[in-house]
Amino acid sequence: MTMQQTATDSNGLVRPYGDTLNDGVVQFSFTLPLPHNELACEAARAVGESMGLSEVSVTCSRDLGQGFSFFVLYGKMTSGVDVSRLTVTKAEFETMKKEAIDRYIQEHFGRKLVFLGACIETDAHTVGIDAIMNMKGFNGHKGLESYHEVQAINLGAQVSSDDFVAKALEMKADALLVSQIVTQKNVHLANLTRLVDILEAEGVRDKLVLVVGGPRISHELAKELGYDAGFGPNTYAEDVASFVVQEMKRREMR
Amino acid sequence: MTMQQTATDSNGLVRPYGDTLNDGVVQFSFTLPLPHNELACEAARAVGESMGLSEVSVTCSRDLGQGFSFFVLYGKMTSGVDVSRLTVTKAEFETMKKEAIDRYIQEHFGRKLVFLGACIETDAHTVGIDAIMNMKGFNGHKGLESYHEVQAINLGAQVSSDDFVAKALEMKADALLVSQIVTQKNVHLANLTRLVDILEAEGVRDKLVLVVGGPRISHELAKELGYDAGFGPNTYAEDVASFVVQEMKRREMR
Amino acid sequence: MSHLIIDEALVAKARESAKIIACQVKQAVNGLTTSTIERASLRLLGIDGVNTEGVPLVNIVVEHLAEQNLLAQGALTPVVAAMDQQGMTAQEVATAVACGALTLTKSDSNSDKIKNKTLQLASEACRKIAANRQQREQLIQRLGKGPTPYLYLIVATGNIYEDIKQATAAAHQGADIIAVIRTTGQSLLDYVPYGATTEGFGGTYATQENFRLMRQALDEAGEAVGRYIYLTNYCSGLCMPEIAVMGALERLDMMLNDSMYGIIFRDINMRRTFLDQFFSRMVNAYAGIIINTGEDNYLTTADAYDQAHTVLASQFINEQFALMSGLKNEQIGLGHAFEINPDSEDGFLWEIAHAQLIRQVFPHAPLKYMPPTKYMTGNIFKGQVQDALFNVASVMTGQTIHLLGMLTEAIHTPLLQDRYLAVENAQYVFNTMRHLADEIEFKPTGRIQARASEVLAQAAQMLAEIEQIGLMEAINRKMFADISRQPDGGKGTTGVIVKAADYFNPFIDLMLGGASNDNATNSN
Amino acid sequence: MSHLIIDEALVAKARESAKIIACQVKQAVNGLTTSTIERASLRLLGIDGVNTEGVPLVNIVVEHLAEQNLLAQGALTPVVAAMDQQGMTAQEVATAVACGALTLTKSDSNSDKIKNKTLQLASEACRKIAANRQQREQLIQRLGKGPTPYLYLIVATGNIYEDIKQATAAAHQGADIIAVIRTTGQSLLDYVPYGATTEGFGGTYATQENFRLMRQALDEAGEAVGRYIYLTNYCSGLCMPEIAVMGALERLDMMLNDSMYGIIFRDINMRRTFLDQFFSRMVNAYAGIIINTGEDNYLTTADAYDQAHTVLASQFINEQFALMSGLKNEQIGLGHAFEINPDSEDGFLWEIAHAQLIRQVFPHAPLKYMPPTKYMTGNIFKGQVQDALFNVASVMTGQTIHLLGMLTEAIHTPLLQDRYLAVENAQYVFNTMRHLADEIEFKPTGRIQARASEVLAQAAQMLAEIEQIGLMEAINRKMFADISRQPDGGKGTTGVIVKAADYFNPFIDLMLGGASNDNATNSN
Ligand code: B12
Ligand code: B12
Ligand SMILES: Cc1ncc(COP(=O)(O)O)c(C=O)c1O
Ligand SMILES: Cc1ncc(COP(=O)(O)O)c(C=O)c1O
Repeated sequence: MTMQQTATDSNGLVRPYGDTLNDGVVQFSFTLPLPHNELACEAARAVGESMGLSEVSVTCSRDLGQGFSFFVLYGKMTSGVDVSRLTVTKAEFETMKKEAIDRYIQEHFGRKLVFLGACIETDAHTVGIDAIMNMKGFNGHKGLESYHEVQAINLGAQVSSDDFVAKALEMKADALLVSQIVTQKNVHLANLTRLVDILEAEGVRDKLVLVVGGPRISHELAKELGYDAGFGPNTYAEDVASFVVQEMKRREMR
Repeated sequence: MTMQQTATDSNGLVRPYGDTLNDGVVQFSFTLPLPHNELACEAARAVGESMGLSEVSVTCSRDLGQGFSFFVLYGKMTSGVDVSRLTVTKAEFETMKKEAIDRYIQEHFGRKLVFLGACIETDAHTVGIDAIMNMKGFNGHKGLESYHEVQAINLGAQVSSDDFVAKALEMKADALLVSQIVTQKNVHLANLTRLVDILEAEGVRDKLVLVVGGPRISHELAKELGYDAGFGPNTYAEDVASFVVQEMKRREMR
Repeated sequence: MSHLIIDEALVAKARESAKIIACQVKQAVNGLTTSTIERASLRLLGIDGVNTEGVPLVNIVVEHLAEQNLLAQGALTPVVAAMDQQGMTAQEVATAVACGALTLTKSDSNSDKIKNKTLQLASEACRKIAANRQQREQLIQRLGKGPTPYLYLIVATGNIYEDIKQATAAAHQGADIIAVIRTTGQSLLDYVPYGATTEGFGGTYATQENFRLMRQALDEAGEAVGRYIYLTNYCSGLCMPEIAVMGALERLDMMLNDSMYGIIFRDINMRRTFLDQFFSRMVNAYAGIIINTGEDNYLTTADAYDQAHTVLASQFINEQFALMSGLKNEQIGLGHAFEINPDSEDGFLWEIAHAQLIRQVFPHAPLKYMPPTKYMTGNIFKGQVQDALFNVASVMTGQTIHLLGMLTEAIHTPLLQDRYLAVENAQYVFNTMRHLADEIEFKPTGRIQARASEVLAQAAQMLAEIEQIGLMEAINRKMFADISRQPDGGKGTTGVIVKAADYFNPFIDLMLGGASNDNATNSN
Repeated sequence: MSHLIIDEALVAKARESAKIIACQVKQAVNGLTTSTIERASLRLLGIDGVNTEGVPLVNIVVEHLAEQNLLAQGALTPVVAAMDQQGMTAQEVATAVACGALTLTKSDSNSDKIKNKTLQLASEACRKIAANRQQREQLIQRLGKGPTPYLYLIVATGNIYEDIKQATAAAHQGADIIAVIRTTGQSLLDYVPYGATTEGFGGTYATQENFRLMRQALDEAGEAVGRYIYLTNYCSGLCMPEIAVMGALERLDMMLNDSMYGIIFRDINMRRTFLDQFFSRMVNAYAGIIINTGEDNYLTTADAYDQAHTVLASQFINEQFALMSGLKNEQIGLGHAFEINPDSEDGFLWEIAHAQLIRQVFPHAPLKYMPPTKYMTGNIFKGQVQDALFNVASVMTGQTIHLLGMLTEAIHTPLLQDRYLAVENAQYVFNTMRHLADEIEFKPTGRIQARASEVLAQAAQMLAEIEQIGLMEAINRKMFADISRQPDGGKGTTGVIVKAADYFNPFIDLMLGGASNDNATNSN
């Protein structure tokens, strides 16, 4: 059934659903830097109201000590969102199978493509990039190392952007696969921007396909940062490989 | 320490605290009547933004079937609440001990006071009113039956407002203790209003002290509905008894 | 399965006491019937619908018969006599009575002719029910069912159409059993509302049409998920027998049906309740419906540790009443609950002791295990953990019917997402601990064993005492749930009727015999 | 305590192999020292602080000595010689060297006079540490400590002052142990940052001042809650020995210190790591600090079921290295984790088998049990349940150091409220299941017993193999964590220095002897 048509309120807006259409029920929780007392509970309620919720009820309040209090609340969203206005930005490509990708490379490039991967700067989380590049792969999806027409080089973790770019030039990489897992204090934004800056300084940015992935990476974010694509959780080697080869073809890279 | 002064942002507003003052972190979750796909996730994010949150991230989305999707999100509240503007409405009385209450009644009224209690209309939850009225009490706080100067009559559950008022007149009750536990579809509001209407129709409303209690009853709500006081979770017999006797004195009832 | 050492002699003694207790009650109410038993019988005859004021025709006819002083002989024969004379269907007779066009008289209503016709009509009704029962068995045969503990979910929106949405979603999420919670207060209505309803508080009206709509939806869902989905409702309150009939006609699979709940928690008259539960369980038994008893409720008003033995004692009694009504052991879903104060040290050990004891005392009963409710709070995150430990206890002790705990128990009736999270919680725990029960043994010298033995001894002792004073007096003495009720008090007393010598109701003989093929119980 | 049947002969054999493996490594690195060991020694001598570029004086002095080709004899004697000649404190010497005012020379640096002076200064340093150790014991004596499993909480705001707020709140909520997580990347810095810091990513810089500030805050919190609060940090990365010294001087109570983690997870050179871990553990041992090993990390890159035996094998090796450095069994907090895929049937049974096996193989070790992390998701409600079952496993198998699982593990470093909910979860489970471990036995013919025996056999087998090929080759062959490292590769290789014949460092003899009163370990 197509809920979009049916599941909206009179103004065609979609609202959260508790147990009745458009009741707008939302659960939320947060901590306030206030000692635990009635006033703090009032403040919690006010927070809910300031978010445009009605019938806000504080179902739980706890003293966290040190002048902090924790709250669980329920409330009802009075407005709604216009789904017809929303757009999903995702990378333009369709995922092919391993074999198809190898064939595609033979047909369109007639040579092995070089994919260079790393988890850059201070980030030491290799499991993600390994899942994409190493033979073993992830959830039964083999990694890029297993592709005949791909030379997959995984530099591992904590690779400085400079070393990464140097290696890219040395290996004449066709695609750079960057991983960023740690996002605290938005450190990933700084790291990713730094890499792009260096690539542009070296004047090689448009000579290669640049993609980034990580649990909190979206395609939208990647584009904003100047990457060709971004990949989130549960990505597999075939996804990124499919994008890279189709993107190279689109950009008539040889 | 007095956090109110210290824990505010530059505009003196208090914001949710994640791990840094004024970071505004809020957790929330809800269901949308949309089939589970990227668009639904976008819609979820839009809901968060429409609540005035920034950096909204959907950390979990699940297909509930039937064209419904569930989401867990985190976001950051950009505004804040002005605690100095907030007021806590609570009943004006101070809680006395059982013995003190009995003495207070002897001194000021010189007779046993009649407290009539019930869980009215369709509501069948007696545990709450029993906790207040029955000998046994609650959490080691004896109930009104154990007070020498109080005649506590507990009519139990599902008492219609008419029967309740009739009994009140018959017993010449000084105070009516109403319990409402079920709040679904705001049935308690209807029930509580009905009772007040009948009391006024009978012209006895101001001849007695009328209080209501329940897990989702606040003093504020009670006042709005025309009750003298409202009591929430973890109320004990001495709380309500203290209020009643002090209120009777204030109103110079004899 | 892990095992406790159980004093079988003591179990036998307790069961014997319970049997005597049940017989005493049966004697005490022999020679009595109730208005709702008569209405139920008329429903079986095919009378349905309401008048313009929404009063069910069965109520009108029964009141009419009372006015005519004909009720004592049973409502069936006067109606059948009228059908015979007027050449009308039962429904037509009822309609005629309702609009005052027809007055029922004694006439030849207790002639053999009419009695025979009544018997025939009654057995037709029984065949309908037997057919439903067979259909259930065929569906289970074809679709199969989930592994135990079965996931039991409630819907309670107040609106049958919202309920259906939520129930279907729940089935897709993994529910094995769907219970439609009744609206508050219906249990005290002395009639059964009619038609599809969309307004209820804390639950949805139990009407035959609502039963039908939900049954249909769940049959579809069952086909979709490849698993038979059980439907449950409440056979409880002032209309137990009529709701039993409705459930039998609409192929419900389970019904909450307790021999004392109405007395204790709804202050319904004792005799009325004992009569109604007997008739209604007889219908449940014939329809192959599994009953769920309500001992869990005791622990919401009484302490789960101190009063654990009252739960066991009550289960022994409910078992005997059930067997008397023709229910098979596989149909007796005795209830208990995980309600020990979460703050008490070793509380989980006592929950295990209680659950495992009951599992072994009633080896064939599809035990109904209720989640923590009383000590749930507005802290939904702690609630998830309380429910997780409940799930652990259930799989560790091999429970059968597992009511899913809701993280929002203390806040509101379940939201769609609450139910999803509850299913996810239980499925994870059950799967990752699948064979834990086979792996562990309880130390024979341990605390768990000692606690179990203590509870059994207390229960046997309590039953011995009740055997002396009688069940009605025991209830009067607050022996269950800390609540006292007088034998002659309570609601619905007026509906208790003394049967005349010529009272005739063939359903009792027809149904007590059990359905034609006997092993065809909706068993686990 | 419930017990598994363990093949003690096999355990002895495995332990013997591990001992040989450790000795082989010790031989291989004999005659070597590292830049950070020398810097650590200078810190013990009292050199602290940084130059205007923020370079620590100890780094400057050690590099200076390298340039003068004096490092091979050890950093201590040349500095002491200068102190002697110039009548300066060690700090003054370092400052002078830093600003180029002083050049260190060989002079009489290996005369008996200087060696004696060095020895005296060194034993002074040791007395300081012994004093801290005694103070810890007195505080524990007076304040007492919580019951096991100890609640271990991390703070990781990046800002030491926010960390202090959160740590204090955590102590009030019930934490027994506070770990300040390090900022990402610090482990690869070849120097230790200086002073109080407020900027870090995913953690806070480990500096001596940060250690001091947190120690002070936790001592106050401990007084307030009437319970000694343990402080933990990371003795790991390129500066293991220096951080060990900082921890000893600032009375930390626990340090993450693994003999192979740096190699496997940070690609640090093998010899460097083996040398550093030996010296740092020696300091830990002397300071009465409990170490936490890092086997749990293997399960983040390798599968927790398939590779369970590699965890056990590594624990045997870590144990032997630890004993070599003078650590007592009560100081060896071997690590493991609850990381089996939550979707695998009976996964919980295998977790119990692993945890109980390790508990019995290392009866005196304060085992460090890590929560689920890898399979945590953005679904915080399911996360609460995963953490609840982890808590159940911990109390069922008598673990000692219990890292609290965070419902937001997959999302962000813990918020204040996440930590509160984690403590609440664990305290509820531990209390309600307090004596469960005493109550249950595992069936000798059961799956749990079989799995435990299998893992032990595999681990013994693996150790026998490593005994043949050597540990460095084993790591090269990906035998741990599915990660391969070359014996001569890795970071920090240049910091490995061949000792000269006249190398002199009295700390080894002074500390290996152990602290004056021997039973005074910070034991449980
Ligand atoms: C395993 C792990 C570790 C291991 C890493 C081992 C290793 N060699 O990788 C160890 C224990 C060493 C570790 C250490 C730390 N960790 Co860590 N760790 C995790 C953990 C538990 C799992 C991550 C993981 O392996 N996921 C599985 C993989 C397969 O998923 P994935 O990374 O998302 O990758 C998939 C997609 O994102 C995508 N993808 C990822 N990269 C790429 C790249 C490309 C090109 C493409 C196309 C796709 C792609 O495809 C992959 C497969 O589908 C997470 C918590 C969690 N459950 O997520 C914390 C977590 C990531 N760690 C965290 C932190 C803070 C740290 C530390 C900094 C803490 C500390 N100071 O000790 C340290 C230091 C590490 C450092 N310097 O960066 C935080 C990050 C918080 C934040 N949001 O910033 C987390 C979230 C835990 C927490 N809540 O605190 N960690
Ligand atoms: C016990 C219980 C029952 C028992 C009641 C037994 C009995 N004789 O009371 C049984 C099993 C019978 C029951 C049935 C139902 N229940 Co019920 N029940 C609960 C439960 C688990 C606990 C309530 C309780 O006893 N709390 C303990 C007492 C001590 O706390 P309290 O009531 O808040 O009272 C304190 C204060 O509020 C205050 N107070 C209360 N009253 C008064 C009065 C005065 C004058 C004063 C001064 C103070 C005061 O003082 C008390 C002591 O501090 C709650 C869930 C929960 N955990 O809260 C659901 C709950 C209240 N029930 C609920 C529902 C829907 C029902 C049913 C309608 C469902 C159904 N259709 O079957 C039925 C029908 C009952 C009816 N017709 O009303 C919902 C209500 C949802 C809502 N917000 O509307 C709840 C929240 C469960 C849920 N999430 O669905 N229930
Ligand atoms: C046997 C039984 N009947 C009925 C109910 C429901 O209550 P009510 O009487 O309001 O329908 C319960 C409680 O859940 C019960 O256990
Ligand atoms: C022994 C050990 N050292 C260090 C760390 C922390 O990693 P890092 O090297 O980034 O400090 C860990 C992982 O938690 C560990 O187990």
